[in-house]
Amino acid sequence: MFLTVLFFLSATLTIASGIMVVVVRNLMHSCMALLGCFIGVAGLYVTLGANFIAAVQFMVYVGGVIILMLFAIMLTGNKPEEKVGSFLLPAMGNRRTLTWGLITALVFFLSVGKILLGMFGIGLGKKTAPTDPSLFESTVDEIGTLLLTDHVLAFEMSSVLLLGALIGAAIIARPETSKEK
Amino acid sequence: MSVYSIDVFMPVLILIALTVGVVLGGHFLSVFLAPKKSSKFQTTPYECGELPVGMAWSMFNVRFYVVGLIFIIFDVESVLMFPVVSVFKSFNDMGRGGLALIEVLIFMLILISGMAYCWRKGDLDWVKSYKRKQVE
Amino acid sequence: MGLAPYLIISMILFILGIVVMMARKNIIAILLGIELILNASALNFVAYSRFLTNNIDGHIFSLFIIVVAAAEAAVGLAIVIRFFQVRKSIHIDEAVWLNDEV
Amino acid sequence: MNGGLIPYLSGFDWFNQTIKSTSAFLSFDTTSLLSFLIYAVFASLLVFLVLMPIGGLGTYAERKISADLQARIGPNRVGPYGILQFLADGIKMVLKEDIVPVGADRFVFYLAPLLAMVGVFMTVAVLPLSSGLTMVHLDIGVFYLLAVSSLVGIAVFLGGYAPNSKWSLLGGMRGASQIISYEIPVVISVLAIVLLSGGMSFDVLVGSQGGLPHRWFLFHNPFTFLAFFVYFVGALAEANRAPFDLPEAESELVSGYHTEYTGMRFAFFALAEYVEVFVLCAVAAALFLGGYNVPGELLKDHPLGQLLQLGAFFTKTLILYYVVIWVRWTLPRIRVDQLMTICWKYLTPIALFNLVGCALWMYCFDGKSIVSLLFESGVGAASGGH
Repeated sequence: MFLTVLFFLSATLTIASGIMVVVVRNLMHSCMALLGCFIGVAGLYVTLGANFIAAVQFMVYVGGVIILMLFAIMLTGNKPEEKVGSFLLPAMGNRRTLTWGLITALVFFLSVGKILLGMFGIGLGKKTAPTDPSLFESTVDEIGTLLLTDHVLAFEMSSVLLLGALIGAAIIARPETSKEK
Repeated sequence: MSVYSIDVFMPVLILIALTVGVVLGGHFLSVFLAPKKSSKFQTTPYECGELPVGMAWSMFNVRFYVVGLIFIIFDVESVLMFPVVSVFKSFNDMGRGGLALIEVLIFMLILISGMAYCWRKGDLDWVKSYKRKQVE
Repeated sequence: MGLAPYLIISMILFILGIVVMMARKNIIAILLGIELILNASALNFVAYSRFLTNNIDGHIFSLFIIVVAAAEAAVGLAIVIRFFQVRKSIHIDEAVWLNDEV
Repeated sequence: MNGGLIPYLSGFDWFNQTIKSTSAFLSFDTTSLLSFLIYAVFASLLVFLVLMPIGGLGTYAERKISADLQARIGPNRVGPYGILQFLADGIKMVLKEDIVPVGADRFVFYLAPLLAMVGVFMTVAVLPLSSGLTMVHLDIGVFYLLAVSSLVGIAVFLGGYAPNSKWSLLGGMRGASQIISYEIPVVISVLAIVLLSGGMSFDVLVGSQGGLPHRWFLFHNPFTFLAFFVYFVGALAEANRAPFDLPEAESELVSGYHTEYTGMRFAFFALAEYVEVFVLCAVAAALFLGGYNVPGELLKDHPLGQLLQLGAFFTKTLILYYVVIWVRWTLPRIRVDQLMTICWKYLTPIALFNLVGCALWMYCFDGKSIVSLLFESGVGAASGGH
């Protein structure tokens, strides 16, 4: 029961704020809609029994969205994007980009929809979901164990990736030093 | 591994609803009780009695951004450490503590070397940008 | 809840991300679109892990997706700052230096 | 996820009887429904009878203690010793006009106090008041708490951004960079404790300590001793308390991010801030000072034991709360560059060092505390001497 309620709340939040991200013109409001979307996805993770991933999602993206907002307001001065043409959705850029966006979306929608329909055809009856859908197993310890055993390479490599990202971001963002020698 | 019911997340939802209720209730009260006689000067943003010039939303110094970027990386690193660290004890109890220790140390070493790099290059300094020429 | 609702939500998110990426002209907005897409895929992994398998490798996968998304955001935003310092704008159409015709 | 309110109650016969009889009466399993009702009642009690008075009394305590420290009297008119001052303040807040500045981003302006309140109040779901009266012991307990409370950072930034005022924006920018920066040492200090206790649930974290100081994590080893201070300084900064109150520095930024907020909205920001201080103190008490453990585990299985545990918890937390206020009225505010230097060049390296140290300690000494090691070596020396 609670599972269903949580699922519908999260799904509504996710999709509604996802649409807001697309539709809203003000970049700050877009960022806030993105935050809502991420919180909704965190709720969906909870309904999937992945509460650790949900908390990670919350923690990383709340921080990330603060940074995005900082950039959004500072680099754009919060001017809405210039309006081109007269479209229903004001944030949609110009006619060409809107067309391409819609075509891509349509192609993707059709192909994925086809796959999904195929999955309904073969039936998802083979799923191994537990008998009581509102019972979950705690996953934190298992994630930790897997990170230290099976996925240890990925774990260590991710730290190398983050090192690269840290150094790269620091170098790129650093203001150029005056060439005094 | 312990099994739990999804019901354990009920309090979270209840607290959100309750807080939203409290905030809306407070507003509701103040709508009824508070005076409404706003004037033009009352609603200008506070700027020590002067009329504000221009919008407040404008550029800031770049150091705010660099701190932000470093924060994102460190946030993710510490988040990745959580599950590993919380099984460290059980690994130790199983006699595989050495393995876990080495893996955690390698991970932290890479993290610390990134931090040392930023420190050495002055990205963690706050006032250094006085000495730097802003690029046109 | 079966698998299908999650897949549909994830698909919708993915499409919204693509539309944001294709249609908007602001580099930061494009980054928002990329985040949406990465989130959609992470959601898929967790959903499959819950309904189609008995292990939780999917959780690990989405953990790493979140890590990669954060790294990508950091580097992307650094590029945005640099771009802004040079061009005084974050409009994607300004990024045409490699184009002969300009 | 063992422990928490519902598992605790299901240890009593009357609770199980109620579930059985209502299930029979309504002809479906009412466990969920009943737990919903119990959680709802408990959450309301917690919010209205604990958090709000604590927020209100926090302002009173702040003024009274500052008056003490400065040899003044402080509020003494409303009620005995002025203790009802916070009610008077609350009523005044309700009666104040609600001003939205022109040119403000209205939607964000309305949303920011709400986010601050939600971010803080969501944390009490896992706050370990006592072994039975905690709402729920999530298996990601302390991580959940840290994740949720990072919403306050967004609220501060949005509160600074929304009114389109320069003072506010300066405060909001400072607040955002301060809160996110200090999250790193706080999280890493918490990691050290998670490593030693082997779980993120408050159940495990508190349960692996004892009632007497020698079994607290504070005195577990030298690294945790340092980690406590790193955590505490970081927590002060996260809650924007002096000496780290740069986002709301009165003398330079008027009032920082809530300059333009009036009436109820301002009250919500203030309430969120005081409750956040309480929550952070509670986490410090739970992680480092033994939490709700009562010395000697008195009355452990008796319902009255819960009251003792509540007493232990609130004593430790309120002492830390007092220290926070004391620090505010003792130390001068630091500069922004000092703030960042303290965070990135002192606290974060120390916290990382602590984490490595705790991992090594865990590996070398099997996670035994320094007291028990000394005791063992003492016993060993004594027996070796004979």
